[in-house]
Amino acid sequence: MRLSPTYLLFKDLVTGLLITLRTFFRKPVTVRYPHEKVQVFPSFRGRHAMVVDPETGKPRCVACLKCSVVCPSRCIKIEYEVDEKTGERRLREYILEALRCVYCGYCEEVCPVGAIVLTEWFEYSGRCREDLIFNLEKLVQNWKEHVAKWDKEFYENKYWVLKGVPLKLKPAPRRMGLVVKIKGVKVDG
Amino acid sequence: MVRPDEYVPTNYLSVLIMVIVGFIFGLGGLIFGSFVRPRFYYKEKLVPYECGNEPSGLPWQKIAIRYYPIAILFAVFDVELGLIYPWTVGFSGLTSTGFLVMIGFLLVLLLGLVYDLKKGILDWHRR
Amino acid sequence: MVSNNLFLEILLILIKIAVVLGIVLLHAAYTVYAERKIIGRMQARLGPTEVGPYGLLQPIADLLKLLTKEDIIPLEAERLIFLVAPLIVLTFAIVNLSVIPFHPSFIIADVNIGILLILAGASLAVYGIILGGWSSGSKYSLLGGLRSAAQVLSYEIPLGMSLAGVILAAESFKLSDIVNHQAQSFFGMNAIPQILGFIVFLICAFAETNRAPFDLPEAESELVAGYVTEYSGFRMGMFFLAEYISIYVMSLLIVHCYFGGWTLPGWLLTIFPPLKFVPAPLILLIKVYFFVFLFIWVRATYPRYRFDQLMSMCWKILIPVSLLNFLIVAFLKRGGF
Amino acid sequence: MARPLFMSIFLLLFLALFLLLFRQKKVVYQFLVYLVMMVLLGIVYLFLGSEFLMAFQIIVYAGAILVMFLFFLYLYPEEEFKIQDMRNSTLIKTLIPSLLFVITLILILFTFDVREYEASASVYSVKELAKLIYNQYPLAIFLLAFILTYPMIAIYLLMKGSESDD
Repeated sequence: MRLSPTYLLFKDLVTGLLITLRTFFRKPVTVRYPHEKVQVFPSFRGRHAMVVDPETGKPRCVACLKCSVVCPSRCIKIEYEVDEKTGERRLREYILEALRCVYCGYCEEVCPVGAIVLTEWFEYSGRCREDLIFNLEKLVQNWKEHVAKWDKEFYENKYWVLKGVPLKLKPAPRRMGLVVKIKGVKVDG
Repeated sequence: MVRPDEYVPTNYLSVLIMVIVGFIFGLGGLIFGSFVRPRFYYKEKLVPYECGNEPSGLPWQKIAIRYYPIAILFAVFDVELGLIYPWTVGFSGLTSTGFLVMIGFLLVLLLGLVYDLKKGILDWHRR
Repeated sequence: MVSNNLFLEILLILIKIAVVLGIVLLHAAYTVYAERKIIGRMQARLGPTEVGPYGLLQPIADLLKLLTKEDIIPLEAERLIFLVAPLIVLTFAIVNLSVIPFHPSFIIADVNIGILLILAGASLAVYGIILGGWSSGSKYSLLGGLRSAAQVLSYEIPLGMSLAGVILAAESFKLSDIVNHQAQSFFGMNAIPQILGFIVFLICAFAETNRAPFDLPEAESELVAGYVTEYSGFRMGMFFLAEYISIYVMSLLIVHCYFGGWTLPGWLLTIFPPLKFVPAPLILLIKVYFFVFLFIWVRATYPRYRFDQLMSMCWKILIPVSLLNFLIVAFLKRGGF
Repeated sequence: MARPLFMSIFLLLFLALFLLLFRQKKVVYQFLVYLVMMVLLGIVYLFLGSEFLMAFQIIVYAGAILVMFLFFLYLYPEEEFKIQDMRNSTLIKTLIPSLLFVITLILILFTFDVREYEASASVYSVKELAKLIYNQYPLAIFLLAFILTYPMIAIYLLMKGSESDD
């Protein structure tokens, strides 16, 4: 048994009590969600959407299958048909199970045309599983709802690049290449 | 003073009533609840909880004997407490013999406790 | 022994009991709310806010929920004992209130052995815990009941031992006598000369009421809910009601035995005379509220003890220390102090 | 006037509890009946005028020694604590011990000589009791201390025995 004065006077116990007492008079950090809303960070990734071309009104997806291959939780399933003459792929159905999604954002990063995106919309839920398995129709609907929220012509986010936006409106490149100097030779890392 | 053959402890009446009231309070809540609460029983609901698994074997299984010494020690020290209490109340009327005998009594019991602690009765890990 | 007289007496007792039970049950219900609120604030949360203004109707909602919940009796349970166990615990928690004075002239049962009745009630309430755990027919309940029994039994001894020091100082089992003795003594409270006994009593009070950091029987992480695992609805509510009532009993005991009950120490009155006009129940209430707050405060602060640490602390530290406290008081009193 | 009534009630209760005790199938229920009897015995002490003895009876006998019995339920699995069914044995066999107890109780309760009251008045107050015990019978208290250390040594032997079993 230790017999030091700090042990006998319960110094560590009293310190603990004082810490909780100090927190007691602090302002609580709780946000009472339905009454007040949280500020969403610009890089937040929420509900999925399929970008629609404003000129043609069709989904941008070209069925290249990159997203479904790269998806770590394998929640994207794409059905397409190949045009016999031109060899062009045409999208028939795009099914995304939001229940299995881990919101890593690989799909939108890998997409060559910027078709599948993760929006900032976080307040979505469903009564049954089918509500949260998005097909093409729902994804397009998601995009339309998302666009309607913004008064700009195009929504732009500095974390993903929308094809067709004028270059000067685009933000600076996301990742600056690491410049490594090796004997006077410039190499982009 | 009342004759002992006519003595009835009337000041304990309120304790008795308190026991009855306490019992009725709990029972009344249960009976009142039985009118309003639902009854949808099926087998899975009535099975003892075992973190979702099927219960394996009977719950009444042999437990470590380490708990038993605590019961015995408790009985010993409870008797000791029962002997200390009249001593404390009658303290001012005690002669020096009466005073010293309780000190000796406590020291003997402390000796017994020290013996048990030295032998590791209350150590949970086997030596 | 006139029957008419007896009837009036019983009516008077019933009114007294109704007053005490009303006050204490209201307090117990709102202690649950206060506990959630205080622990919430101590963890920088808000606590209950939704039911009523500031969540003030939360205890009533809880009570209604408990009353209307399904009462499940497991198939393997010993039916009769399973049904009776929570009643035993609640009854003896309530009986303890009968010998505690709330005012110099307000006590339900003015008996000579007040403190002993509380100890007797505590030792009988253990059966509710042991039998409840044993009869549930679940392994968690069995272990929880066993642990709880071992814990409550062990901590009853230093509790009684430190109380013996208090009884020795006043030479009476009556709580009102103990309070009056403290008011006349030099320090005005037992907590200063019997500081060792007070600390031991405080620790044991936490353990006897199964509160954190000694809430081993209800250790969620290892034993699900201890002996209440199989209980549901109002039966579970009875266990928790008994716990909160016994918090008040223990706080009242601490205040009466160590802090002079409804009196203020004489030296404080000489330093600050206007305190003489504070009414007695208010003093008692403030002291009791402080200790109830301490119960909650400690729960928000300390982690749970391990079982072997709990046991060895009781037998290796608390019992020798409380014995030492008792011997010091005895020798001082014999020496004429 | 009220007292013989109460005493008769207690006697009948004891008799009923004894019969109940012997007709139980499981140890737990026997134990519960026994617990009720212990508490009832405390109340009988109260009617005999000794408050302290009631508290002692409930704290030590009902509170401590019966807990020791109860821990046995935990130590033994169900097959072993189911005892022999005693309900088929003759009623007379079960009645003998209960009647013995009740007769003893009657002898104690109803043959109390009022003339002895003055001599034994000291026992009614705990203070007088303490003076009597501790000033005049110190050797008995000291002997009790040594008797109480026996179980402490017995625990060690018990633990040693159980550990060598494993």
